[in-house]
Amino acid sequence: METTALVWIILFPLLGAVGLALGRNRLSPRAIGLIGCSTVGAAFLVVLSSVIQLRSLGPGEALVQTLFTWAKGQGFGLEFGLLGDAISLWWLLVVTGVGFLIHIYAAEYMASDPGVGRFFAEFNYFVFAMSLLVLADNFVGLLIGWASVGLASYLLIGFWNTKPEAAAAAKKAFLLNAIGEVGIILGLAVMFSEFRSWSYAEVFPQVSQASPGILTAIGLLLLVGAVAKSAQLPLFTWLPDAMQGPTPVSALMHAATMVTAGVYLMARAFPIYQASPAALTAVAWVGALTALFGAIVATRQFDIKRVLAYSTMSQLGYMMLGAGVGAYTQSLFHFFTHAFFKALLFLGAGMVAHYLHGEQDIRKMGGLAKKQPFAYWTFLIGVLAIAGAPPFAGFFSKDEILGAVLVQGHVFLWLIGVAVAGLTAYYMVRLFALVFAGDPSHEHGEGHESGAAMKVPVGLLAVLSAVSGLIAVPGVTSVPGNFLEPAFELYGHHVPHAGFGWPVAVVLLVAALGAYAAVKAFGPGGAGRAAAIVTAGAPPKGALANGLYIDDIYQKGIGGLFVGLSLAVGNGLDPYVIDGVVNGIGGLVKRVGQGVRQVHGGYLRRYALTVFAGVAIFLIYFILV
Amino acid sequence: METFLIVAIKSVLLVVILLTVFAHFMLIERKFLGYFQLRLGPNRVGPWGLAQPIADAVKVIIKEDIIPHDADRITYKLAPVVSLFVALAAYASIPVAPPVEIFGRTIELSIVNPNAGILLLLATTSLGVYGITLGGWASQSKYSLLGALRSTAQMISYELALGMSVVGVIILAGSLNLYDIVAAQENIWFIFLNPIGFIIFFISIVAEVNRVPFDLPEAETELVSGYSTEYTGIRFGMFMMAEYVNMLTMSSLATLLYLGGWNGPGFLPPIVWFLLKVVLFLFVFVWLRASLPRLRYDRLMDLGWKVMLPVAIANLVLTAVFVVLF
Amino acid sequence: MSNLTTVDLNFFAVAPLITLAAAGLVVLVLELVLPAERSRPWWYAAGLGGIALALYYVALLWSGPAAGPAASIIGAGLWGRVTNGISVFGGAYVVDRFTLLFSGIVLIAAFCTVLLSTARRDEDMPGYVALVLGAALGMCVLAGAGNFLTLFLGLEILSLNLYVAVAFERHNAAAKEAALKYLILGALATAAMVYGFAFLYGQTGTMSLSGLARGWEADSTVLMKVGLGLVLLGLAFKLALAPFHVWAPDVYQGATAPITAFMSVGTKAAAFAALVRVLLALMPEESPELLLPLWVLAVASMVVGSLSAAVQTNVKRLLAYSGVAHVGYLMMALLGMNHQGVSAGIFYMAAYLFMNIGAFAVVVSLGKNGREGEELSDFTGLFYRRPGLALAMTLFMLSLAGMPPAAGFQGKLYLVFSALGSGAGGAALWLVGALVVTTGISAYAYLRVVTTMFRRSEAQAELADAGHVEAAPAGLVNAGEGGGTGASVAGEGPLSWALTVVVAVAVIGTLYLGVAPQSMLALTRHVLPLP
Amino acid sequence: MTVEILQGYLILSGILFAIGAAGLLLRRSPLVMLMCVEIMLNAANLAFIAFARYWGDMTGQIFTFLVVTVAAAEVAIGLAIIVLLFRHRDAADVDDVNALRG
Amino acid sequence: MIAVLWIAGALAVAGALGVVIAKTPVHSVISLVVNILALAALYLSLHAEFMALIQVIIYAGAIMILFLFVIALLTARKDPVERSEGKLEGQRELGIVAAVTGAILMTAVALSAGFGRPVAQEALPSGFGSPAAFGRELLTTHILSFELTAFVLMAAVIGVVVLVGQRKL
Repeated sequence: METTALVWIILFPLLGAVGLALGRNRLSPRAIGLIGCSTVGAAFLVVLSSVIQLRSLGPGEALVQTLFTWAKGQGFGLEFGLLGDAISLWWLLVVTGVGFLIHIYAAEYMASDPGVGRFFAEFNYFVFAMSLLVLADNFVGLLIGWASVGLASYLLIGFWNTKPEAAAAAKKAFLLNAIGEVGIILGLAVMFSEFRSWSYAEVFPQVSQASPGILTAIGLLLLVGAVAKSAQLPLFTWLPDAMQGPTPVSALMHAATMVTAGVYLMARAFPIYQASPAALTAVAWVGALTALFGAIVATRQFDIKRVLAYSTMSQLGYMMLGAGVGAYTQSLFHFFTHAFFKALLFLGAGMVAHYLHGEQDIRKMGGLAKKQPFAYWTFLIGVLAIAGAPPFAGFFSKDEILGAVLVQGHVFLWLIGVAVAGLTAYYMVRLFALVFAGDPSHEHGEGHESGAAMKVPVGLLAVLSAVSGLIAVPGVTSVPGNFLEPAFELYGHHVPHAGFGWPVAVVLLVAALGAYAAVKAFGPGGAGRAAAIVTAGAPPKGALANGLYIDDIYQKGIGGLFVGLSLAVGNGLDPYVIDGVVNGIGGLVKRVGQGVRQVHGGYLRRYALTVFAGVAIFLIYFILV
Repeated sequence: METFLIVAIKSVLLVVILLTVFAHFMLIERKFLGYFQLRLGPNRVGPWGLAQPIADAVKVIIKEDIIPHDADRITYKLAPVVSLFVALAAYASIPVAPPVEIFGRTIELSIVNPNAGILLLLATTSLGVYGITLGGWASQSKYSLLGALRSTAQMISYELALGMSVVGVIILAGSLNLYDIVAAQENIWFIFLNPIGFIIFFISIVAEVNRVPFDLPEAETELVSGYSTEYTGIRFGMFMMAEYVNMLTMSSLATLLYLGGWNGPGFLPPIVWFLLKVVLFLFVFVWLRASLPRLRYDRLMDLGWKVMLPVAIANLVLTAVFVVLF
Repeated sequence: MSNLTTVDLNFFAVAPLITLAAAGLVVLVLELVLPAERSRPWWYAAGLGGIALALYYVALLWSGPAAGPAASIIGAGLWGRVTNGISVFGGAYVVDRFTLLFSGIVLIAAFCTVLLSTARRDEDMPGYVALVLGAALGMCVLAGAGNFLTLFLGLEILSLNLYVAVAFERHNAAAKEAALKYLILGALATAAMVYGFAFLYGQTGTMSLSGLARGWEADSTVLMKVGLGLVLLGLAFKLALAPFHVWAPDVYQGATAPITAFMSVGTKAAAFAALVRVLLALMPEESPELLLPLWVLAVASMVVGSLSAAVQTNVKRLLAYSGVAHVGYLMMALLGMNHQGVSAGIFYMAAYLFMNIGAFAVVVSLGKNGREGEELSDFTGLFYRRPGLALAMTLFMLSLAGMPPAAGFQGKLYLVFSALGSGAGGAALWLVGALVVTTGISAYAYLRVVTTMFRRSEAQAELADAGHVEAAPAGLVNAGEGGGTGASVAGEGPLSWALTVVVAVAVIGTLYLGVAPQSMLALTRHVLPLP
Repeated sequence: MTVEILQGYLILSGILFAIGAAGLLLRRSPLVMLMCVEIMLNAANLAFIAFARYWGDMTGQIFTFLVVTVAAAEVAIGLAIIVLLFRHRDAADVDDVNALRG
Repeated sequence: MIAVLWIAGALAVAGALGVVIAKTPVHSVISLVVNILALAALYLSLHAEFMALIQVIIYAGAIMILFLFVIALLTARKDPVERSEGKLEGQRELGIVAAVTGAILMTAVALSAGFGRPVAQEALPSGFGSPAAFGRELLTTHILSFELTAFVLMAAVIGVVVLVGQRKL
């Protein structure tokens, strides 16, 4: 159905971003917060009304809005429009809804920061970009949104731009995401050469006629993008570093919404994946391994936000796993609940850090239960939700995914999923115990309690984390299923479902074991707790605590490889070897660039030789052809 | 083969004649200068000094040949040869009279007669600068170098005006061939049709051959005789020869282009008419030398670029319009 | 006289060229006749007026007879509407919409260049203006060349003028060095290209582009191939395609920014136009392998350009390398030699015109104390000194990086479209792949400039710190927005109106092409007789 | 003109071109480099004139004329630039002129 | 024709080699003049009468004199540049290899070329290569090119005045 409302979901945040960027120096922090929140709130209202409108339509119908013709020439044409179907509106509910809550939280959290105007401009810009990504009715629009959220992420991670670590983290995020974008663009290139279009409505119906090889290629290339954006193996290293940004940024982008864009892409392009078993399997395995990896690494982290970052990675792995077995509804449902409880956890962590004047090392915390009762209770709900304790939200969504995995016959993947569930309970309880239980071990003196603007969103999120799972109790309610599945059935895909059964009990049992182990070790008087507190403040040791050194491998190993290559190519590179390896892929690009630079040594005769050699090679080629 | 033989004979003859004429022209010049200055000129060697050229030649040949220590030896030796060779070669394309019949053969009184005679002449004379520049540079002396640079600049500058004025003649005659040009003047000489062109042409050739008032390159009082300062003996003599041969060439060319060549009333044979006109030009050269002071160098360049060249171009345009209209 | 009638002397068709030449002479004469201290505005006025008039004639030729009083003044009835193209002067010059489009691009670039140069204080600026006009003339000639003679002369007119323009700041060692390198290497390329013409002529006996194709019918076509190869690389040199780009970074850095801007846009546009014409004339029907080297050059340019740009600290040099990469992208337009590609190429050139001129305008405007603001450090904290300029620069950088909503993004999009639609299969995918990868790499280079502008310089940071000592949330060190205090660091006066105009034009152009590309695309449709 | 003779001219022209290129690569005096460029242009001219003779077509010669004109202009500008370079150092060695690089 | 090709060709090559080998720029100039005159002879043998003369007048008479002038102006003594070792390692070797490769390639092209028309020749048009024919061609068919050379020269004039003049136009 043609509508004119959808565009406002994009326009409201955009107007906010532009207005705030222009007025950031003139407006008071209060006004800035108000504007920033109200635009997102307005967008949320439009989303809500659109959802209601969509529900009134028949199955398979969607809201569409044609905006303009973008490119038109011989052999190609691109109408740019918006598509408000179940998948995108589902996503937008979270983006604008949770986004709205986090905006409110940020209005207080950032109020004293001199850059608050810039912050909200960028924050609004992010919502705009994410909405664009989700609402576009073609892959190019999606890509534009994709790149724009990348830019927003870059800006916000590096928000405190005088901190070198923040700048480095921002750069790393940008570059790793650039790899992902390369994958997507290549995928789109292949797609265009096969289907002559990038519009969803034109590509998907043609999928059945395309060759599986092409589809696999497209699927794998898109997966590269998803892997980078959703911090899956092996392109995850930016996500833990991204926690250098302000906490609301971590909560909104690097937990609740932006990082799930990869899952969105999988869900959006599901006809392609369903037609290519190989690509689908790849998605499932990437997801499962990432879930396992993230969970294992999270057990040894001491920075509160890094624990949550790895946990996010792990949970995103679940979603990818779900998508990889075709259980899109469950995957999207998990995205839904995860947004609530992970945002909750991050905001809670932010309250704790706020209280402790920026301390983020959990070994220096402890005993906060009494000092911050509000944070304590809400965080507890978050922990229970993510750990999968019934009847909290995570229990239902996670079990639905695992159930679907088993139904599809992937026993091994299921076992991994179960193990991850146990580990999740373990590290979350460990975190909770170290932060809130026991005696106050920190020497920060009296902190300051958060205000209402921070507490209200956190409270709301806690409530949502607690109850949102109830909308999809197997056999009782099935809101996500009813809402989403027509969109998937449109192209003939039937989402597998599993009811309650023995597998759920297994999962619960494993999770309980994990939680128990954590309580035992890190509860008041636990051995692990004591050992941890002794090392407080020291940099983490060991392979797990350092993310299996994968980041280092990237920086030193691949960087080193290129140093070797450059040495072979040019001979002026010794200083660079001695200087050592600089920084990640940025350094890599730089180093290769320096190597190429040797060609431009400023010697005219060398230039002439280069040109002449080019001429000679040209001549030989043209003589031989 | 026969053609080759004829050309060879003509070449030898030409060289001999030119060198003889050169020698005696020098004598005459000195005599005339003497009379202009109310003195006698050379009169000791032979009757009226007529054997003076021979004495000079002997002197020049037996004089010590000095090569400066720092000089670039090869170039130093090459320069006067180039000068003389070019000067002699330039005359190759100049006809002195209409073709004559000898032994039943029509023989042209020029060594070569290409269609583009004037162009060949200009091409050859344009090489004359090399001798001067190379000689000045190779001597590794500042007087030589300055003289050579001045000379080069001067010759290049005036070559432009010269070329432009010649184009006027070419337009009038409709041919680049010197015989055709002379033939075109049977009724009226181009000096009357194109007087401005002639004036430019004449001034230019005076400058081209580095004669007073444009003898800046040699300027004894300023540059100790310029590019040839370090040269002695036969090498110096070659430069001198080249200069005087060039004067002959230019006078002949002026005759051919503007004074109707060998055209003249029938009571004298064509070649005599031609020689008379050439001698007239040579006399003017001497006359100028006796009467005019030297120009300042910057004035000379100004004259070349700011007066001669624009006037030459204007003259060219006028001539072209004239030809098109009438 | 009667012979002349055998050649089509259509002077109206070359009115833009005549106008440029006349304007150049007028500028030079004005310098002679006006008193020195008062003539300065007039030089510029004459130069700008000439270019504007030439642009007007281009538009007139495009749209056909105009109506109204203005038309009767310039005798519009004599003007034919150039839809299918006419060749004049015995086929030496082709005036079709393709020529007119590229002339337009070149003239706009020249206009902006002269405007940018008004800030200069040398006394012999008339020479400078005349050089720009001359180079523009050469570029327009090149764009419409119908035979080798015109092509060669166009190329040389533009090159010679630019050699001098590069060396114009004659007391600047860098300028002299740049000019020497440009001249020697340019002459080398010219010699090779002339040789290529000789071979093509040897095989076909004609110099006219339209007659060349017959050479392929001979038994042995080695001369054709080698000739084509040499001509291609001569143009590749002017386009600065790797590895024939070696001169570009040094020359771009050494020349003054306005000239660099003109060179990078104008030369490339003209050489690209010539390349299209040569390929159109010479493309053998069924031998795509002859063009393989071109794709290799394109990929090499993308890689070398973007990698080298990433490590530059001199913005002019960075833009030079970026130009190398962009020419690599531009080559994608030629994959299929069809309407779509040519249209995408022209669009890309137009986009490049605005974003590149804009970027150089910012470099010019940051100049002080006789040197240009070309070092990355000159951009530090620009946002807090001149927010408008910084935002404009951000737009240009994003556009060069190919990000929406700027023109560069649309340009790349159409190039990808045309490459994928060319039917060139593997080559297309390789080129698209290289485009994507190198776009990612070069984005790093451009964003470095952007982040530098948004980072405070130390002086600014101190001021900001003094004003804000309160603890930041989460205790993080921070020096975010300084409210009003940071702005006081700005020490420069307002931009001159000329620079403002150029930056504004560039911003508008970049945004317009990015947001509403349709109008430009419509202009570029079917400008050449192509499949 | 037979094809063999034409080929002779072409080979001669090719050799001259290569010698010019060699000079450009080997010599460090900008003056000599400029001369080497002239050799290359002349080599191309020879090929053109040979082809013009072969085809009996004047266009090749016209092109040569243009090349000579352009070469003259190029030399004038080149020498001006070299004079500028020399003004600040005794000898201009192109290997020393490498402030612009990277 | 063959004799001219061999003799003038040998002279031309010798001249060109001399330019490259000579230690002093002036000697290079002299060698180049030899090369140019030899080329003029070759042009004559190819019935390019006008071009041969133009070659001498413009190249030998103007361009090379200009070179000589500048050399005399700049390096009164022998050019010191070529006495020192170059800074570029391997440039000499690579340069020679490149040039030899180039020569071989060009020869290969010439030998393997098939020309566009059969060997059987028709006679040359009368006046081929003469100034008259040249002028007619240049001022009719190629009038645009002729006009455009004006701008080439104008660029040179402006250039020289701007670069080395008195900074006044």
